[in-house]
Amino acid sequence: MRDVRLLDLGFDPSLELERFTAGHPQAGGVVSFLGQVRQGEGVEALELRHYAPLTLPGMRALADAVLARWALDGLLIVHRIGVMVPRDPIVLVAAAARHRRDAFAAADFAMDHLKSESWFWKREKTSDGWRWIEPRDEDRRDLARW
Amino acid sequence: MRDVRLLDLGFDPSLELERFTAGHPQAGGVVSFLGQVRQGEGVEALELRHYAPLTLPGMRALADAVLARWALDGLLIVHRIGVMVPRDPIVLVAAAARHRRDAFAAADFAMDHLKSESWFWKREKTSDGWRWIEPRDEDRRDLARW
Amino acid sequence: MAARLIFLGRLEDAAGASEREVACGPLAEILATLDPALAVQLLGERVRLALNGVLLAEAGGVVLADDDELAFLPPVSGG
Amino acid sequence: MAARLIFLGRLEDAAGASEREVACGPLAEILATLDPALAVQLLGERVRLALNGVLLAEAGGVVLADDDELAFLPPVSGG
Repeated sequence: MRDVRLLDLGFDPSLELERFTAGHPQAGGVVSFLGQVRQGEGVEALELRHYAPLTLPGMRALADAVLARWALDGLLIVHRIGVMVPRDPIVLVAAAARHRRDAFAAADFAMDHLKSESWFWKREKTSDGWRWIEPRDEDRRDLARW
Repeated sequence: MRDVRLLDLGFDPSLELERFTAGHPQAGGVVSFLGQVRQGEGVEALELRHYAPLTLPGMRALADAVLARWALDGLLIVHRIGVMVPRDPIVLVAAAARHRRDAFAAADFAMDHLKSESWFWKREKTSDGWRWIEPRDEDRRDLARW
Repeated sequence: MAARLIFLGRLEDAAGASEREVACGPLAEILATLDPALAVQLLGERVRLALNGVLLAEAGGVVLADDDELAFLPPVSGG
Repeated sequence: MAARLIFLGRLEDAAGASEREVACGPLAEILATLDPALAVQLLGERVRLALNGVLLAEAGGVVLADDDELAFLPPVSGG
């Protein structure tokens, strides 16, 4: 029902999604979000750091909140940490539900909260070297929608 | 950019999604919706009929409307017709975008319109035989959101 | 000199076939040759018509010529 | 008798390391032993503190005992 993982090595999002979908044959629909490292804006690498005592427990609490709010058959949250390069998957969220609307809302909500409230710190490497990424106003606005 | 297909044979949604994602490396996020034939409610088979002169042109027009409304890197719509059994994929919609919010809204909008305005007629087979599925009020309400 | 009527969804069950060849002419005259119970369903207010793949705004005044295809489209199934 | 300070995100750059061992005692006294520029950043109003994995409502009154771990958490990166 709830599958929440923090991975320090790469993962295969299509395999994860296939397994998740196969595991919920009673669900009519599965909504997923896959975030990947963008290619083509001069970013050579991206690093996500976390704080182990808080990050995974926080993600599990988020999953519980999502499951309490929408009628889901299952929820998957997989998040990378460590150093990634363009095209590497960063995060996969999937929600399986009987009703499409629940799956969309749950995945959308989970992503907004993962992005703005989870304990991840991100830095990017360009030809100028590494630079920490600051919070974005857009993320705070996204969160205010719920 | 726009990939719209009507298939009378089964398809592999995870392979489709993997190719779509790989084809848009500049997109930060991909939102997908996969609809499958539900297992476990006494439905033995589901058949989708269409009217060829209208159905695919209508899906292409929908894709164009979605692309005109949100800033997307790509949009995928794959829809089955014919007879399916539980766990078979029915529809896959995927939207790739630089910004997460655009991808979510585009996929959500596309599904609402596919479900309520596309030229598909559905019947289900249970132990009582085949039965045509009527429109649902819920679909009209979903459409009224946009 | 013949045209085709196409029946979608539950109208196929009502018609007993997915299509039927009919003589050309005004639609009203063609419908008069069909089983009245079927004709009533085909003219239901939620049934849309498409002539040669183009949706019609209304059924009035339709005249079928040779090789025309007129489709009767009940509400789509949704969900 | 030592405790650990943990620096996350940009605070790691400011501290020059991801963690530092410090003597036990009141946080105010520990911070006084650090580079003042670093201490100012650690006390920034948007920096949260977690003591042994538990978020603190405020920094006031924190006293570190042996083996305590105090993490300084700047705003998360989002997007």
